[in-house]
Amino acid sequence: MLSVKDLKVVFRTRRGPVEAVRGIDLHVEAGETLGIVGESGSGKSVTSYALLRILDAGGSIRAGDIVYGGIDLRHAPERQMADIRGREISMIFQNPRSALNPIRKVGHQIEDVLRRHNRATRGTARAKAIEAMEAVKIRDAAKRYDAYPFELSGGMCQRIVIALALACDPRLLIADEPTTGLDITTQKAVMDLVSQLIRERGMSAIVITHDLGLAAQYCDRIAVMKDGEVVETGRSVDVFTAPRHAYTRRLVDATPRDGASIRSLLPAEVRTPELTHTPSPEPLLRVQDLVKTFEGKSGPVHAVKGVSFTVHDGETVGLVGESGCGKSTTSSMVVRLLDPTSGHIMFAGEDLAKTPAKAFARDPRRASIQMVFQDATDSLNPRHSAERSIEEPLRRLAKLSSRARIDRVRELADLVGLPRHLLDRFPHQLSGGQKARVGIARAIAVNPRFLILDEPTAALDVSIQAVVLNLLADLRAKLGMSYLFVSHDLHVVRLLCDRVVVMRDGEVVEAGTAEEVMEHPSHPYTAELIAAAPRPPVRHQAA
Amino acid sequence: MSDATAPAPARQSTLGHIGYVLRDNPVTLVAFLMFALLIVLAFFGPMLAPYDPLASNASRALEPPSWDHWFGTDNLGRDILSRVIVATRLDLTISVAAVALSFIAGSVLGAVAGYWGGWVDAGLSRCLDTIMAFPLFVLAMGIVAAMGNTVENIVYATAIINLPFYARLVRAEVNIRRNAGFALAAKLSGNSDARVLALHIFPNALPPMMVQVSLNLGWAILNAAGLSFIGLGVRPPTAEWGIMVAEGANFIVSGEWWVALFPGMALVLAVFTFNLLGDGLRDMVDPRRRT
Amino acid sequence: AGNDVLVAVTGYTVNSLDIHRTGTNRPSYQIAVNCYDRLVSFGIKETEEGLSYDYETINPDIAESWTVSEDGKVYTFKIRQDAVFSDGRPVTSKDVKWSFDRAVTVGGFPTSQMAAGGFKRPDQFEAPDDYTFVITLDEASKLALPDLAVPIPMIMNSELAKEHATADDPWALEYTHKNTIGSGPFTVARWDQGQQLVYQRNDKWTSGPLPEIQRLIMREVPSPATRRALIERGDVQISFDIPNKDAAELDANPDVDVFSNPIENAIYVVGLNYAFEPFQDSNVRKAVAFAIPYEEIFQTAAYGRGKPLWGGKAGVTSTEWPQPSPYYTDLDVAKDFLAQSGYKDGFEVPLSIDIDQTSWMEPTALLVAENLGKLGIKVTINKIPGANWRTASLVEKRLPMHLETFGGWLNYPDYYFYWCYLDGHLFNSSNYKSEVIEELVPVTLPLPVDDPAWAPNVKKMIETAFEDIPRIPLFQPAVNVATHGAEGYVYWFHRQLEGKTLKKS
Amino acid sequence: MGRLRQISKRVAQAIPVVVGVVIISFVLTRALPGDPAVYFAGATADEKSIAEVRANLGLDKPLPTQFLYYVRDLATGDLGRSLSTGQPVTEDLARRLPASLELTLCALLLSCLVAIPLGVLAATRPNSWVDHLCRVLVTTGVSMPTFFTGILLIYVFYYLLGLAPSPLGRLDFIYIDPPSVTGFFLIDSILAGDWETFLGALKQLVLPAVTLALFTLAPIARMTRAAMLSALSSDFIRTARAAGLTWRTILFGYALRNAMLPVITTLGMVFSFTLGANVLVEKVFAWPGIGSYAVEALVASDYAAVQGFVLAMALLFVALNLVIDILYTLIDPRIGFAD
Ligand SMILES: Nc1ncnc2c1ncn2[C@@H]1O[C@H](COP(=O)(O)OP(=O)(O)OP(=O)(O)O)[C@@H](O)[C@H]1O
Ligand SMILES: Nc1ncnc2c1ncn2[C@@H]1O[C@H](COP(=O)(O)OP(=O)(O)OP(=O)(O)O)[C@@H](O)[C@H]1O
Ligand SMILES: [Mg+2]
Ligand SMILES: [Mg+2]
Repeated sequence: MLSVKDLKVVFRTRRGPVEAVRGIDLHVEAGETLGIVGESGSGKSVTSYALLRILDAGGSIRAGDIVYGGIDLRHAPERQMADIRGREISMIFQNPRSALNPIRKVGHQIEDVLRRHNRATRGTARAKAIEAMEAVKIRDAAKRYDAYPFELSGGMCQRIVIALALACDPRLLIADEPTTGLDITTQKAVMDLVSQLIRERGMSAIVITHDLGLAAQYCDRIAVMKDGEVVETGRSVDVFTAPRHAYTRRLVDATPRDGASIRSLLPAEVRTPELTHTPSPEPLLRVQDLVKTFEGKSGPVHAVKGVSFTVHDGETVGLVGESGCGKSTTSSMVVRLLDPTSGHIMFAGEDLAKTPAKAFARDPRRASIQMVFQDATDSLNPRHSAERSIEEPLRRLAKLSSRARIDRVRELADLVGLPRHLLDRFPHQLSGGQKARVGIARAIAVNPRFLILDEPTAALDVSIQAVVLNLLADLRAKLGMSYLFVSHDLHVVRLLCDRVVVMRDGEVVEAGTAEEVMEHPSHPYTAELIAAAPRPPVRHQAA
Repeated sequence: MSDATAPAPARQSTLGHIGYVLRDNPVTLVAFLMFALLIVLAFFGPMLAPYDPLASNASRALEPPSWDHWFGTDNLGRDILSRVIVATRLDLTISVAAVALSFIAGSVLGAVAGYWGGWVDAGLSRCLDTIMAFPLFVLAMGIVAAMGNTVENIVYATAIINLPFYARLVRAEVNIRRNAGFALAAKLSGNSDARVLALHIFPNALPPMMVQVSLNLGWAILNAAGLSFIGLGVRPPTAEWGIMVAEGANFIVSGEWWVALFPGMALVLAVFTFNLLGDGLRDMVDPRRRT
Repeated sequence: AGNDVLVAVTGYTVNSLDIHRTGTNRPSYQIAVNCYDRLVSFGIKETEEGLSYDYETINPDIAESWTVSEDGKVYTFKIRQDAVFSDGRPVTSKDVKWSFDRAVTVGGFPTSQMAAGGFKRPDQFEAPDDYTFVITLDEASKLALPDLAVPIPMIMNSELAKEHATADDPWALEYTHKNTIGSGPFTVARWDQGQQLVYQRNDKWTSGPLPEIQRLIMREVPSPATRRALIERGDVQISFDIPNKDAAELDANPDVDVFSNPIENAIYVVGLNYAFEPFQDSNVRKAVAFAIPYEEIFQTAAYGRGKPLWGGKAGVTSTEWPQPSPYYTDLDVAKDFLAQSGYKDGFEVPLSIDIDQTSWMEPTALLVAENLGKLGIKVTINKIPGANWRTASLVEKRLPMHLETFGGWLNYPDYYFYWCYLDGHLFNSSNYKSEVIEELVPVTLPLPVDDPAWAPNVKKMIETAFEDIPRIPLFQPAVNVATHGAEGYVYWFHRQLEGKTLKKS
Repeated sequence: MGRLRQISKRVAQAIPVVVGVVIISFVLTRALPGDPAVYFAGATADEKSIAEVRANLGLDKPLPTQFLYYVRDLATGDLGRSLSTGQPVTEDLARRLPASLELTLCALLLSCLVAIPLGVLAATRPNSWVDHLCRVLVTTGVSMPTFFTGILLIYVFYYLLGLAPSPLGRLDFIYIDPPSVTGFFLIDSILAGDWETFLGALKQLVLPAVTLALFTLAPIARMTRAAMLSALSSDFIRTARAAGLTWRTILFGYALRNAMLPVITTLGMVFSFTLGANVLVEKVFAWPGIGSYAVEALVASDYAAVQGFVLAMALLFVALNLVIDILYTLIDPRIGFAD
């Protein structure tokens, strides 16, 4: 149905041409779902844009053939392409909210497409649009018709995007990371919906994702991409259980899954024995009845409603929960960036909540509690080089001489595995993993006893995530730090944490050892979370 | 992408970066060349001017451009070329001083309001609104009329009417960054609020401010010229482009176009240069533009 | 525009239709002359510059005849019986009395101008019957009769005015501010403040031959360049009060006629303020007077329009006024004088000018500053906004060195001296005080010109003024008017455009 | 509903601004150097008549008392009487404001008609020669002092070529002002069905409006370009392209409408800025507007006129912001809900 041969895409950039896609071959049979996996920047999106010829300015198809149902898409006139887009081949994108025109009613946006492809007239458009919305299981579709994107939840927006894509009954659907940015439970609902619709309508589909687990669960075949090339194609189960290419193997290894250990995420070549850490029974941090109420525009927002938990010396505690449940707010209070409305933060026997957050910067205990932020890019000053960023706490908190600082920064760089020559780069010149390391180096620069990690790997590729998780585990063992690890990914939490605290709506619903909570969740919400996580097939440990 | 495969672009030197910005955009290059010319004229103008810009010569009044007087002479027989050249320094001084003043004051006020918010912010915003509620040129006129038309007062008036633009811009830029990760990280590193604001957040507001600065430099010159046009500008016989145009304007209809045209062209050229400079300046101070 | 409509442009704006009102500006005086009659008016004469008013001749206007008592104190006027106001009501001596009472009572400029002629109180005016009007002066003065021909003592329709008077406003100033209630050759048909004033001929006018034009439109165009373009292209027929430079150049255009009349009894001067210490030194004043580049100023500031007032013969031989001073440009002489003074090494002084008069003041100031610089006197030029100018220069008299101008409506030298050289008087911006002049002016002012004491007194005054030189005369300015397709322009001392003589050509 | 609340909040926010403007205008006028009493007492006034005038004007009272009187009069809608025009300030403003507004609005309209297409054109071809040319063109416009442009245009189009009518204000004297309904000659003449006057007024308007428009092209064009660029690079445009919508629909229906938000904000700023720049243009073209009124009042220390002018401007500004807010809510449904 669709076959792509030797596709090459080149971008003109400041530093000369960039070959984003370097000769790939793909084909999709009728009724088949093809998964394309690969890490960030491997050329997945560019490939999909090339198929529809909607590359950004500066990008062009350099070579290759794209044939869809006998039509040469590479050379088809623009007019014909415009007819094909949306009617024959359509596409859904990641981040549903920004994929919709923010100032146009969602119903009208669907109508625009319907009328563009003569699927509706002015008179019938509304009814048809509502029909399309109902098809993606939007309840009260007639009412939602007049809603603007900002009035809908993320999952709802993604359904609209899907409705938009499917409105004209295309025969091929391309989904580019359709669930990134969505909650884990919503993610499952959306993916289930997409696969159901594909099956019902007998469409073909290409699902692009960096999540191998997701691909394996929903696709018939998988193509693995790396650096603009397809390194391996095969049936999903085969690719997963018996990867042939070394890169595929690494990817499969790095995907967190049931029964994996933290070291097993790393490629076999670099695996070292896991260092052990032994939590002591001494409590280091005891959070008691922590409450935070924000003065919102429409009344108070109870972000955290009385949370209590304990972290022992040398222990790692996971804090899990859906988006918006109050994880970040809790960690901000513990790290003393935010004043709690009430409650106590007992740290090494003293109540930190007594010192206002404003004054804590000059508090002697500042150095002992540090934090690694969720978004590494956002947490680095764009005007400061990596060295300058790592140096900052040394300068302010440790008050080292400039010679000593340079030595210490190098030492830290080595410790977190950041090549020294990268130290004078600016954040935008570093990769995600490198930025994460800079962030970690900065946080551990002053030897804190307690480190809060607020989703430190959420923005990273699986292989980098694996490296970072191992790095954290090693540091914990070497430096004897305690962690509070905030995450929404239960698999990851289980790998790293000794104990888990599950939050929902600002309250703790369950707490216990990682094993216990994962294997025998006592609260239905926990069970739901665990069920929603994609479960890739287990790899045969033959290779 | 993993560390090993990450392309490792070498860090560019600052000069190399400036060179790139200039090569990348021909318009910016032209603007910078003209800017260099203006600077040279401002510094060495009095040495370069062929005649004394203040010396009158009634017998050669209102002569059209000739080999003696490239730009002709004005109604007192003064050499227009010399006056245009010498005026560069004063005009640049007025605009640079005014912009510097409003830049500093606006930055401080805007940063404080944007960072702490609350009633400081509300109070300041209302004050700025009040200033903006005046047609700004008229406000400048009022200030100069009330305080007297000296160069300093023109600078103050121009600074006051520019102030809201900086304050608002900085306020907005600071506001979106006050809870950015790097600001929080800086606090964790032991920086007090004031330090975070001054050393971490504020410098990041610089790129958009550079555009504003360059626009305002041009605008400040126009403003001074406008004040001169209605008789509230700098004092004669000081050479200043605005006054020269304003005076020359009366001669256009009688055919002595050169009296207004050349200073006018100098004025237009300078403002033009400043206006074009903005994007280039922004690209230069923005580290993200370096690759 | 039809054949009987004339369009004139000026750079000034009219702000009231009543000259008696506080705050009425100079351009508004034209209403007083075009829409109202007086008891008497000046005649018109032919000069080399075209038509001009004639100070020597006083013609009847509303008054058909008058007699003066032996002692010169009682003036009895007979009012013409056919004179009517524009609403048709006959003009009576009651109206004259009411108008005069008003002028001497409302205060401000009208009252002080009336006082100059000796008219100070309502009890000086009587209307024994409808057509007789009697004025009794405290003392005889040659200024009395001419002062009745200036714009101020205009005759208003008192009945109509009284209808609009209120307790707060007994003189109906509010009403006349926006309406004309005179018997003059024109009425105001339309007044769009800030834009235009449209005069409509008053067909009931009887004080002279009916004007040939039906309408006179006065357009306000602030930009002189635009005014010049308009007159050159013939889109308007008259451009009133044009800059000297335009006058010089428009003269060359064969389609355009330019009239440049030196303004009588007016002088542009450099004022040296006695309150500023160096200027108390007579050698310094003379040094300055010899350093001023008169010719260049006359050429650049006036483009040769007007009359030079320097380089006169030593010794005052005539009573002509203004007359050239004995000073001329000679830097060596100036240097000698300065060397003899207590300020050999010069000094610093600000030279103040009025923003509203920059067209002549600025080039003059620049040239003066340049030459004084050569003596070592460092001059900085200080522009003062119009509103502040009067306060600073005339009321507070605090400007050390400044440019000044005064023009007396009544064309006598002693009248000029009265305003400009007497201690404390408004236009004596130099704080000048001379025993001789203090003594001479009050006795000379009432004397008739043919009195034997008059000429010697005046000569003595002029001599003293030239010797002490607190005001250095530069030149006598001209009022320039360009016409393109109009004729009959008459120069008037009040420097306003009178419509009654105008016609299209 | 949210929007109504938003609007009333905006009005409430304007109150301190108006209070501030009242105070500043009072202080500013009293800080002016001239003594209006002397100025208006006339050419040959003496101490006594100056004192009389001063008492008449109420200037002999202490400043706080003067301020109280001023506020009291304001409360009754009395802006006082201008000394230099001799008219009540409200009348002056009522006559001159429409003249300025007509000029400014026409200039802005003209400017938008040119600048927005230019900006869109530049945004669709970023960094091409078209883009650079647009940039240079509009920058040249904003680099020319308005009075210089105005004089140049008059010289070329009226004096040399004779194409433009004489720069004599709003209407040549051969026409009669249309009966005043809105004060806008263009509209009033249409209402009166007087096409000749309409054409006459239009002709007078062309040069000053072009002068002003040239000056305002740059901010509008640049903002349009920037907003269009960012709109065109947003995700929803890609969605629209992938759905096969035509380029026209995408460009105008999707991108431009989103780009209008910042453009409207800019328009608001340009409008208030242009009202200030009017001062110079009005002087050059003898336009009987509010700008030239303000200059004269300021130079003459005409307190009531300056105060009235400033107040009128502030109210206009507040109204303008309201209009912009309403436009905003019309275009962007998010306003009034999320902040
Ligand atoms: N407009 C562009 N100009 C220059 N280079 C580009 C452009 N768009 C993409 N690229 C380059 O093409 C390569 C592939 O990008 P692409 O977006 O396809 O990656 P991806 O596999 O979709 O990654 P992700 O998972 O992060 O979405 C990257 O190296 C990127 O730098
Ligand atoms: N400054 C604030 N003002 C008002 N409400 C806030 C503020 N900060 C957070 N909230 C609200 O508090 C709740 C908890 O937010 P928090 O950021 O702690 O969630 P989270 O669990 O970290 O979510 P995520 O996984 O998306 O990061 C949310 O409903 C949020 O809207
Ligand atoms: Mg992608
Ligand atoms: Mg969070």
